[in-house]
Amino acid sequence: MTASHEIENRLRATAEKLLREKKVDLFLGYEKASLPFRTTPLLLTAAEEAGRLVWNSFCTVNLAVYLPRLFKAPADAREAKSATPPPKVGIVLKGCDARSVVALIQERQVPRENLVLVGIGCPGVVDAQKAEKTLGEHEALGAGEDAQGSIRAVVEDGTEITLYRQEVLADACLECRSPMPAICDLVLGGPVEAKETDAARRRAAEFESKPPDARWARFQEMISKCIRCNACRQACPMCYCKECLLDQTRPRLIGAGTDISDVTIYHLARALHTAGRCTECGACVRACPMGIDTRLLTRKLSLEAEDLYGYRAGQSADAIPLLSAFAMDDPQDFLTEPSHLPAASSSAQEAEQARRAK
Amino acid sequence: MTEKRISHTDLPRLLARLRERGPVHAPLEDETGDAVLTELSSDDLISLRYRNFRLSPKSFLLPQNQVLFRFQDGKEEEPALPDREMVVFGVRPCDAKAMQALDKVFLDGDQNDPYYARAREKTVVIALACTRPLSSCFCTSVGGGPGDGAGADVLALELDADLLLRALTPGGERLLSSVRDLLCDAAPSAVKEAEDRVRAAEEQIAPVKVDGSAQRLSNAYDSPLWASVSQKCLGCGTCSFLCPTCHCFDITDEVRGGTGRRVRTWDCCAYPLFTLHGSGHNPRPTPKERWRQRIMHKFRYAIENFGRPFCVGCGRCIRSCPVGMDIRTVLKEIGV
Amino acid sequence: MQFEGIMNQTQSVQQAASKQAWEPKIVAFLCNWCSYAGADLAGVSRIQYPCNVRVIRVPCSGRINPAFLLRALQNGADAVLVSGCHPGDCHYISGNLVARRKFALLKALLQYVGIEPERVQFTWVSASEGGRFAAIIEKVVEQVRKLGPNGRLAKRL
Amino acid sequence: MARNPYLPYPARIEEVIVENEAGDIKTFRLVFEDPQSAKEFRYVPGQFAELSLPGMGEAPFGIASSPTEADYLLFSVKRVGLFTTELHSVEPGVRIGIRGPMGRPFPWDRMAGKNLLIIGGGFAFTTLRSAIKYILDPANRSGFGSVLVIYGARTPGEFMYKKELEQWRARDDIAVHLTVDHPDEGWTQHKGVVTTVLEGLKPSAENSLALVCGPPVMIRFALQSLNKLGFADDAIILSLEMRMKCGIGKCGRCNIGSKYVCKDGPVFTREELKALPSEY
Repeated sequence: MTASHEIENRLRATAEKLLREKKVDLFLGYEKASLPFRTTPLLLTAAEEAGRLVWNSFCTVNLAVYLPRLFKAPADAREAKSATPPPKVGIVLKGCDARSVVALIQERQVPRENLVLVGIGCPGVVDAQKAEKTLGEHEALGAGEDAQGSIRAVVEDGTEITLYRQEVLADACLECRSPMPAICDLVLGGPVEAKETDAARRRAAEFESKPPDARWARFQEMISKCIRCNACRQACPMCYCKECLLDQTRPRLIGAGTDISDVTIYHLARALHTAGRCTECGACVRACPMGIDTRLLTRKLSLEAEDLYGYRAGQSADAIPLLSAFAMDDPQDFLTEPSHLPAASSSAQEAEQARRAK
Repeated sequence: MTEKRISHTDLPRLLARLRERGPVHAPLEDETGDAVLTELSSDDLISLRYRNFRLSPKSFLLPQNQVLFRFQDGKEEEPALPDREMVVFGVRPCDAKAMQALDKVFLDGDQNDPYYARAREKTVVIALACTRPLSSCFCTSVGGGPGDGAGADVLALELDADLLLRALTPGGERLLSSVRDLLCDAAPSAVKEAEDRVRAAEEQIAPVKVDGSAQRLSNAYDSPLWASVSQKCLGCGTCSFLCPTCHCFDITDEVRGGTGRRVRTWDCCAYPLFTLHGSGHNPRPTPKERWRQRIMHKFRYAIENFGRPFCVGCGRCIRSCPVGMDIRTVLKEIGV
Repeated sequence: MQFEGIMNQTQSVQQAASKQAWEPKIVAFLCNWCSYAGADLAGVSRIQYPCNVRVIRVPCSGRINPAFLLRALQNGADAVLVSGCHPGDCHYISGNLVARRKFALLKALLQYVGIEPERVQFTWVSASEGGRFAAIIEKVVEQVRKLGPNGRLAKRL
Repeated sequence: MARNPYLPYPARIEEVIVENEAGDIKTFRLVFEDPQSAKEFRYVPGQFAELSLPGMGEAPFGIASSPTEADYLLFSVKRVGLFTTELHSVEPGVRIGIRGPMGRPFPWDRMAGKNLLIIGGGFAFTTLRSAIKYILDPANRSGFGSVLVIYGARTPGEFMYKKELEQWRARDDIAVHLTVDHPDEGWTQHKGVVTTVLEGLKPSAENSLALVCGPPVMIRFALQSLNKLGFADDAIILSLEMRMKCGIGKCGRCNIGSKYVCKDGPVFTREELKALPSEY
């Protein structure tokens, strides 16, 4: 693993060069945020400001979320007339972020030829909420990481507290199987290997081992905290719909408030809409101001996609998206079959069944 | 004004007594260790270790979902409004201050809002002064402070072994006198110590320049900076929904067959649908205009209308922004 | 407009609900070309089956957005049934095959969070299978009757 | 205790009149179910109200009738969105909720004794009808100077209130000029945009106020012409359209600058609008 400050230096030099040589109009990276354990996205256009870029374990935002809006097709002819040509964009990508870019390319939301993808092997990012919880009653006033990757926090009285990395990494990172970007134009730093590969499966199995009533109770308890702020949706690179099904008013699909039934449908429908598209970056979880583990649902769907169809989102830009494709022999043992033979069987029906038997 | 004193060990008795009058909401830790204002039942142990709650207590006055009335066989039926007094214990001064701001909107208009008015009338707010502000706090720059009780009925100040209680409104006086057998007078030295603690807290809070924001923002309306500061905004409503002063709402009908309800629900100016006309026209079509509206509303329009910013410096929007945006930085960049 | 039509129909199912003894309400989304014709055949052949099903005709099972089914359940349906053409018979070549993946995932997810799997059911019924349609409805109604009313996803207004 | 401002007055749709050839503008004549409501609902031309159908929500509409028409309310509604589509589908006899009256009306105290120039375009003529009806009432007419109305529409079939326009044209205490973009056979009046008519007629700005309601493009050009004719910004009165919910200045939706269109408007002078952000 290459130390993060070394990668940071290379990142700044790379961005500076790309901007200076006009290979890109815009470079998407991270800069220091005002609070510890966080960074904030930086949309860089001036080469001389490349020094603002940072790379560390707090670079949590999945920057791919900004791509669809940069390449949004004009809404109408009038807009098309005044539209500027699509920009060339450089972007920093972790393994999961790169999968999002792949999925966006698959879904024709971003043109590959306009992108310069700067990949970084990712050793996982810190979940700020977890880190803050770990400090208990203290508040960090500053945070950083040492060469071993441990997270150091400076609290009110100036004491430095070391946080065990595994304890503060985002859940999605603990479950990550592909920390290396699957697609990129250049890689900064050395390769990173995934530690555990079945963590997600174990977590899903653990939940699944509970009886249905307990699962339902847990699910309801968790989402009862939801305030419908839409942060999970807005932070997701795959939620780029011009008008979200859950927002539409003609007709209104679900109520606007936090009635538990509406919240339930919100989360189920949102998860289903990311099925086969979710690249498991965990942006939704980290965006949630209420600490809801939205990946409870998306994790399961990703596993189903893999088990049923051998499909993992964001693996190949040439692949047909999971739900746009099919195979004749896709499993269908979930279908309802009659428990007895049809009561009145006509000759046409027999012929039909005979045809089917062949 | 005299301060009353009660020991931390007697606090449960006081809360139990208050529960005889009506529901009492106080900070309880949930399974994740977060303090949440929860309705107390007999044996709950309250926690005073929190700095503030994730959600602002505005929902006691302006619930996220409020049934305005019900439809029954084509006729409207008004819901029964609460008639029992409720106590909310442990509200931080910033959030109490925010209630005072909300009063300006819902009580000082030409038409009072009957739902808000009743909730406000029936809610006794006991604020708890801060001794350990967070680095994202900036209440002192927007007219508040860690020991400011404005908006609350009673202010509680923490000492090692005791809690000092100061009634700020007639409602607060009534509340304290209903439990006066549990209280004793606080010694002047105790009051001084509590005030020193608040002062120490005040000194920890870094100032943000907000004075004169209305004037400066009126000059900055056409600034190109709005486009750049709004660039990374995702357009979620986290900041608004957590904000103790944000109060915009939507009204929708939920009906099945002939019965249902008209509900008002929180809404947010960051959403494109907020201003979208039926015709398709949108007066605030991009994040640039919507961000500007948010800042302008809080730091200019509110000052012009109500003489105060609609921001109490609680810092929730800073802590919870999914992309780490900081309203203090934005104000600075825009030249406030 | 199609969508609005579906929603209005779903709501009229609601209105039809009475407050008497509970009877399962099943909303069936049937594809226009096979299953709807199959249901029609069951009717003209005078095959008896329980009257707990309300049919919504859709152009193709591929038209079904999982959100329609959630919406029906939220509005008080005790179960939903989607039926399309048998694989290979789709009027649009592969609408039912694409849909099959969505349905598998929806069913798995609902089961995962603790919804009874019988609340959402999928099947294929061809235009000539009136008997099969009736038998499926019988089975679904019987299962849902055993489960009782849909208490989990229904919204209480 | 004051009435709950969120609770609509129950009313019934007595009559539905299709106003235009395209059929997408209808006028609804409403009568309160309870005479007490009619007494409480006291309005002045220029104000609006929220109409609601149970389950379909609410939407704001300018009141097209005049308080001088005592027994009913008129609302002219163009079919554009969810609520208006639903409203267009209802038949007379249906129960409808009305909340209001809301907003600041036309400045009647300032209009007293003045010559009035009324410029309208297309569907936005509703509250102008209310104003004209009010002015022409025998009890009120002498309180105003001359009244000049210029009303433009795309085609002759698109004018609203056609019968009344004819009646007004026959009177000598009001001048009504109609103009269309696309005349049909038999059209004898003006052709072209309202500004052409306006600049041709050259009404004096002296002791005059202009009421302007119409689509944004028309307003933009009308304002230029009025400028040329010497109308001061505070002599030009406009009415804004904005998305609204509560109608009483709480919900924040119609907020423009430090104003709320629902309670500080919808009627503004041009001078007042110039001081606001152009977010409308």
